Amino acid sequence: MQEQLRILAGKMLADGRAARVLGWKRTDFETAPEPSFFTAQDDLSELVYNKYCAANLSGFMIGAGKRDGVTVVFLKPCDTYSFNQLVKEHQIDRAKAYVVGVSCGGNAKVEEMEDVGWLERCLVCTKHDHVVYDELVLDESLSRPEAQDRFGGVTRLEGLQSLERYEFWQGELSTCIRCNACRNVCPACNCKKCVFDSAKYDTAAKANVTTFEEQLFHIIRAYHVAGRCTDCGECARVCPQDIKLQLLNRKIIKDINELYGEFQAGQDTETLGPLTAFNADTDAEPSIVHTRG
Amino acid sequence: MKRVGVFVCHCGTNIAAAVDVGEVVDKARLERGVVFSAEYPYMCSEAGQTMIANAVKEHNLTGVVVSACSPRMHEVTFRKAAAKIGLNPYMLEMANIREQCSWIHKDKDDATKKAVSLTSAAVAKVHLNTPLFAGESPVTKRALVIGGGIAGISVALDVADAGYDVDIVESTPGIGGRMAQLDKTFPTLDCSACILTPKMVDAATHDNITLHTYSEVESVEGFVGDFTVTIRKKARSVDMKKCTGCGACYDKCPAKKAPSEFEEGLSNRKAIYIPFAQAVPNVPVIDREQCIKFKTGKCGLCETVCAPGAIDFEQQDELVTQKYGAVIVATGFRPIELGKFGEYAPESKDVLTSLEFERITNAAGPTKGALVRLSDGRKPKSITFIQCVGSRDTTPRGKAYCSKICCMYTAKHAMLVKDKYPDIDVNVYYIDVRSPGKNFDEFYRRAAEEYGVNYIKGQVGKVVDMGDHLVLQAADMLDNRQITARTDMIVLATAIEPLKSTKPIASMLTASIDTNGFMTEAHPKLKPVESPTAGVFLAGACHGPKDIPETVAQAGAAAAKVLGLLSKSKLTTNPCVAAADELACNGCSACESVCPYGAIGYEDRQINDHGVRGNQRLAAVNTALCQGCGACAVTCPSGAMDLLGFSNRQILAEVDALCR
Amino acid sequence: MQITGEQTFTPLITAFCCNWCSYAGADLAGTSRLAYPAEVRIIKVPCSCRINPLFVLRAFQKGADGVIICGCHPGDCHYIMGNYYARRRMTLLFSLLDFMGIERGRTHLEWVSAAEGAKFAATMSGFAENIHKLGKNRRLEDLRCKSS
Amino acid sequence: MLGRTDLPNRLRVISGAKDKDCMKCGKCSASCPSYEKMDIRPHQFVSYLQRGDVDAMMNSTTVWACLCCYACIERCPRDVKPAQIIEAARLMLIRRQGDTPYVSADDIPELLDPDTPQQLLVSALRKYTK
Amino acid sequence: MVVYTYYPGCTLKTQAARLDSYARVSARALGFELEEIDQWQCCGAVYPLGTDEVAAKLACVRALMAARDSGRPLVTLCSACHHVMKRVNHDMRMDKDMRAKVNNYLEDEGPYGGETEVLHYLEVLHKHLGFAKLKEMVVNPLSGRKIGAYYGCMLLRPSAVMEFDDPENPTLFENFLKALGAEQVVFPQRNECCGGYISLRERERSAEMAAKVADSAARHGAEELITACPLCLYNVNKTSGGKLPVVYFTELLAQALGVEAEEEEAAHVG
Repeated sequence: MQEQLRILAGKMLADGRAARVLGWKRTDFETAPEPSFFTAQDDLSELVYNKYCAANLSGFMIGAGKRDGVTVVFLKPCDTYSFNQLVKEHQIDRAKAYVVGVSCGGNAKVEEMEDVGWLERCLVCTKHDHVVYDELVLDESLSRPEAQDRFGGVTRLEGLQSLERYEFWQGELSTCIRCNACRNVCPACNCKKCVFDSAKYDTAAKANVTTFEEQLFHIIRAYHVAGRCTDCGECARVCPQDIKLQLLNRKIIKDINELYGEFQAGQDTETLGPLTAFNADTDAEPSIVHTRG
Repeated sequence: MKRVGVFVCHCGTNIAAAVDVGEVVDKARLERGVVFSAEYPYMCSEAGQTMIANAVKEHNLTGVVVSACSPRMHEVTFRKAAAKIGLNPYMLEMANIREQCSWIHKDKDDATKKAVSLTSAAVAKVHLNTPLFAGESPVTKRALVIGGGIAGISVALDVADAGYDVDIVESTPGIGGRMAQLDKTFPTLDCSACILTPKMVDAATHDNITLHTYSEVESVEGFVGDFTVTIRKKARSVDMKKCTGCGACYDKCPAKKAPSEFEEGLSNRKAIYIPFAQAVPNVPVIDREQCIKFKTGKCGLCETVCAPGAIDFEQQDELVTQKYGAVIVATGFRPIELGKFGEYAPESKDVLTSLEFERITNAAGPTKGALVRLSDGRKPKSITFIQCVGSRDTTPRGKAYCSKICCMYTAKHAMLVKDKYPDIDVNVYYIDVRSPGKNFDEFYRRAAEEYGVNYIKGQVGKVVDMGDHLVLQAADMLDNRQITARTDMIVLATAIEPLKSTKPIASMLTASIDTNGFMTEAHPKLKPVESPTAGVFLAGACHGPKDIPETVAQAGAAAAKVLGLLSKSKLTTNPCVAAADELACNGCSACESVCPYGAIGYEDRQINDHGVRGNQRLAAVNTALCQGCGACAVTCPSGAMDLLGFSNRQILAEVDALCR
Repeated sequence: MQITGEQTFTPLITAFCCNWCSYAGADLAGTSRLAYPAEVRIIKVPCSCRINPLFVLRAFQKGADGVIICGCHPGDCHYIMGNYYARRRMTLLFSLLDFMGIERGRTHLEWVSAAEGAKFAATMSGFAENIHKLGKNRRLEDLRCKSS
Repeated sequence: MLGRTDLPNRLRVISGAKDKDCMKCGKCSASCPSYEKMDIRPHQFVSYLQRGDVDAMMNSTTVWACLCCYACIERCPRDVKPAQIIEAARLMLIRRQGDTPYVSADDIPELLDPDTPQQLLVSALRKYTK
Repeated sequence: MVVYTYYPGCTLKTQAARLDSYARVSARALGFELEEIDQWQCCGAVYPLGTDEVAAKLACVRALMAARDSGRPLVTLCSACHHVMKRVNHDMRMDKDMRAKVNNYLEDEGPYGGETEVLHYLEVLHKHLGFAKLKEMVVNPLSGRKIGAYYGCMLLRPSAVMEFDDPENPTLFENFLKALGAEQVVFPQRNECCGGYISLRERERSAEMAAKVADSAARHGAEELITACPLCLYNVNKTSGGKLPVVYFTELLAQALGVEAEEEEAAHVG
């Protein structure tokens, strides 16, 4: 597949259909290829595609759309949802993107440059098909790890006592070092100016001083991407402290699915998100939080 | 740093009895930026207001807090006072220490503590207040009425009589609407045409009214006071200026197979036609789908016989663009399709909708007023009316609402039949008889008591056409028996629904429709004739099922609202509107999708972000449309969108102060 | 009567009320002299849809023990649909807070019309009582913001 | 064991019907081919459930007269599903009685003829027995 | 040749095997094959209406699963089987609770989520083959025969689930007759009940109801009736005493196509 992608990219650059190619570039470590724009055919030998190519390239297309010419981008099935969502939010110029859907057999979890199994997101993956593409490069031989229940983690936590949940989150969030990696990698976190960097709200802070700030940051971040988060799992992947950030996003997704009907952000580019829509007759009252389970 | 003055009111003893006012005054002085604080028995009095004015001048105050009653009571009073002395009215805030403090808390310490806290929150907020200015927008002194039925005609006449220009856009060739199809009207049984026709003529001849018949609204731009509307005048194929209305054309037209819309398809009309004899305007139109000339190129008989030479086969649609200050939607209703109600045998010629029955009983109708079965021309010995066909039906084929007019028109129909033919057996199957209008119940009881109409409680289950008669099966719920009855004609009180064209019109106007497709009012109690979109008003059945008196009353109310709007030389807009920070806006459209008023649009604008220039897709608030709810401000993830007067920072400052 | 330290806890409650229904309902409670605890402090917003989750969290940060939100009844919103947005937003926010181990009883939403002064007072009394039972909010607090 | 007061709710659950939605239009009774054989008519059956009189429902002739032709369900403007209420009452009855109250297996041979389709036998047994 | 997975049902495998044979030979003549499910069990003949009747649906679910695994639609012939299959399938697709309960019972065999498309034989003719095509393949047009189509209850109601045709004004059966060259007679009682299972205990009552159907058809000019339901066939035939012959639709189809019931197939069951 890697070879096919190189050939495809080469042709697109050669005949001028594309100004650049967005893909994964080899680094000194096999387990850590990095997102990169390729503009010269000669550089394409550095283009790799393997199970370490975990980075979701959709977010980079925001910037690519502001440059001249078409950008070829390689997207795994799950990445296409982010891409679509960004198109819906007018962040990506669809006309200036040439989406090449690539097969995915799951991404490896890497710890200290060592392959230690599968990424959590790949174990619960539900996004097997590309929802947007101009061309597909498929490898039928790739097989995915056996699927687990995507909401299993959320459900288990829901089953705990309130105090146990609090303690769980204290345990998780107290390790947060506010490096902002989750925010920087998240395709949905594309605000020009984040509220946490704004002097307007008295929320700007470089480091967490109290436990409240960790909670505030992660609650508000989860909330700001609610209904827009495609559950791409990048935040959890890049967290240097291994905080289970996906649980926050998935909790909201699970609530949305249960309360307002199944919704998958990025499924298309038209449907209104669940927080920008409502159903006057059937929406649950917030008291449902108090009465259920 | 603002220089803030705090004024605490005793409100006689209303506040002073429960709150230690002096303590509030003293504590206020300790708040940041407070350079003056004082108390007064009645702050809202002339003397109290003077006290504020003097203090503002003397202490050079740039912000004022009045701790007194509810702002819903006196905010306007104090803001006017502030404006009088040259302070921007929005630099004044109130702390509600009466309704929400002194009147409910008996413990003086608690109440005082709370009053101090509420006052400090108001001080914290006023520090972040900025002068706000109500904008102004022009008002075009002309109204557009969409729909030429009794609702549209009534509004147009009321507005035109007050001296303003009004245009009526009507999609069919003539005005009059549903009412023109009716024979008699309840509960007085007066002739529909006799009261409607003069109104139609008035509308057509009024100096201030322009009729655009056979026309549709093509596009709408702008907002209250300043709408720009393009109207498509469909090609009539007849020159309205030349036509004398002699009727020679449709007398001679050989294409006579088109089902007549006006007669509900019960009879045919010509390809060139006027909808009915008293049509206004009395100018025919050519139905190009039916016309032999248009279909084959041959014929042209109408052209030959038209002495003034008004026939124009080459005529094209014409687009007219006009500015309006107000728009009134009066698009009306239609009976629902009964295709899915097979149990009532709607395909049978002797099973009629109520509107078809109106035409049968009308002297100008397809049977010339003779009450006969359409299948065999026999006079029926028995007529059965079935109520609630498709109304109050929550299944996908029906309408969940009550169509409201059916009970009364059925009583009318039953009575008219009995009046003319006492020998005909008339039965009405009903679920409930609803007759809450003026003289309505008396009317319905007359049908039963004086005219001997049988009312049977129970919905009909099935109707079967046996050829020379019909059979129905029903249950009399009060008698607890099942009925299998023979009858000769069945009239279905068919549910009514808004016209299909209502939806596109609503979306052009950014007005909303409900789940049933009816136009939504701005407030069910207090703004029943206004749509949520400023400058758009509602009249008649497009807003919900209505009878004629109610329609005319609503039309009058809408006209009053329109006149109130048009009489202004300009509009002041609410200054507490949303505004986007262009440096933070991402152009993601989330705010646009939650705005109930369509007040947010997007534009590509060049911005200068600390020297970096670039074109960006940015939210732009139309302040004339924005009502200031704040839905957009919360949906905006970057906080770019904010609400003036209730900004994020202001509310956070209040929170901080109250939680101290 | 001597009150022990534990019992002197008076909760701090922040109430967000929409201008058209709930704030008017609160005024009516006042006009009708219907008492509710003085710890309830009301902030007026144009519509329940103006309430940013950040406001709720900020109140907790600054020491509120409970946050209650009031709006027009569904279908009665002055801005047509604002309370429907608020309903979804707050449902998800409350659920997320619950998920993070913040006691459920500390957040509440109630629809109160301008005519429901009695309901307003009863709602506030009931909410304050619940907060009183829950005690001081210790799970969401910012120690720096504590007043001495 | 269910108490008496639980019976109406039990019946509601089994039937999956929405008795509260009924507006008493009588269209079910108007459509019913077995109306004359029923002592409690379809529309009344809904009222009985609203009132909670499950015993009367179970002891009615209605449960044996309903043919499950679904005409009432098809035509009901409120989607109440009267036949499902009747069926639920019948199910509760045969479950309580445990045995065939209406036809016993011994009677069957004499009721058959050479043309009797299997379908008749199976459906009758399903209706009359547990 | 197009192959469908086929569920014949009890009646058509025993007492009315001939009618099943007609269906198969006609299918072959029309270019499709009915492949019977291995080891099917009786559908129960009556759809279990109670929301707590889970076990009663298992036989159907197993047949539906077999069809799903075959990757083909499931074709039924008998109206009752079709009714029960279609509704159970609908439950499995739409009713979360019922799906969970049934799948609990199934354990290793499951889960099943209503993936199978359930088609009545007439729907195959209508939707897949097309009545126009059928008309072309008719060898012996039934010209001059005035036939009323008797739908009964099971095919049509509840229409929201059955989605067979307009429940009050159906046309599918009539169009079938038209394709066979017969003169169709529309009569008002065609969607009324024949009495169904009560004919076992209360023969007079079902006779009364069946007579209403037959009279209505006769009054509107029918000289014979067709039906898709073996129980309707039985009830109306019993009553009308041959005055108005009732024919199963596959028999009529075989006649028009000029095919005979296969001996061995008939013998095999007989």
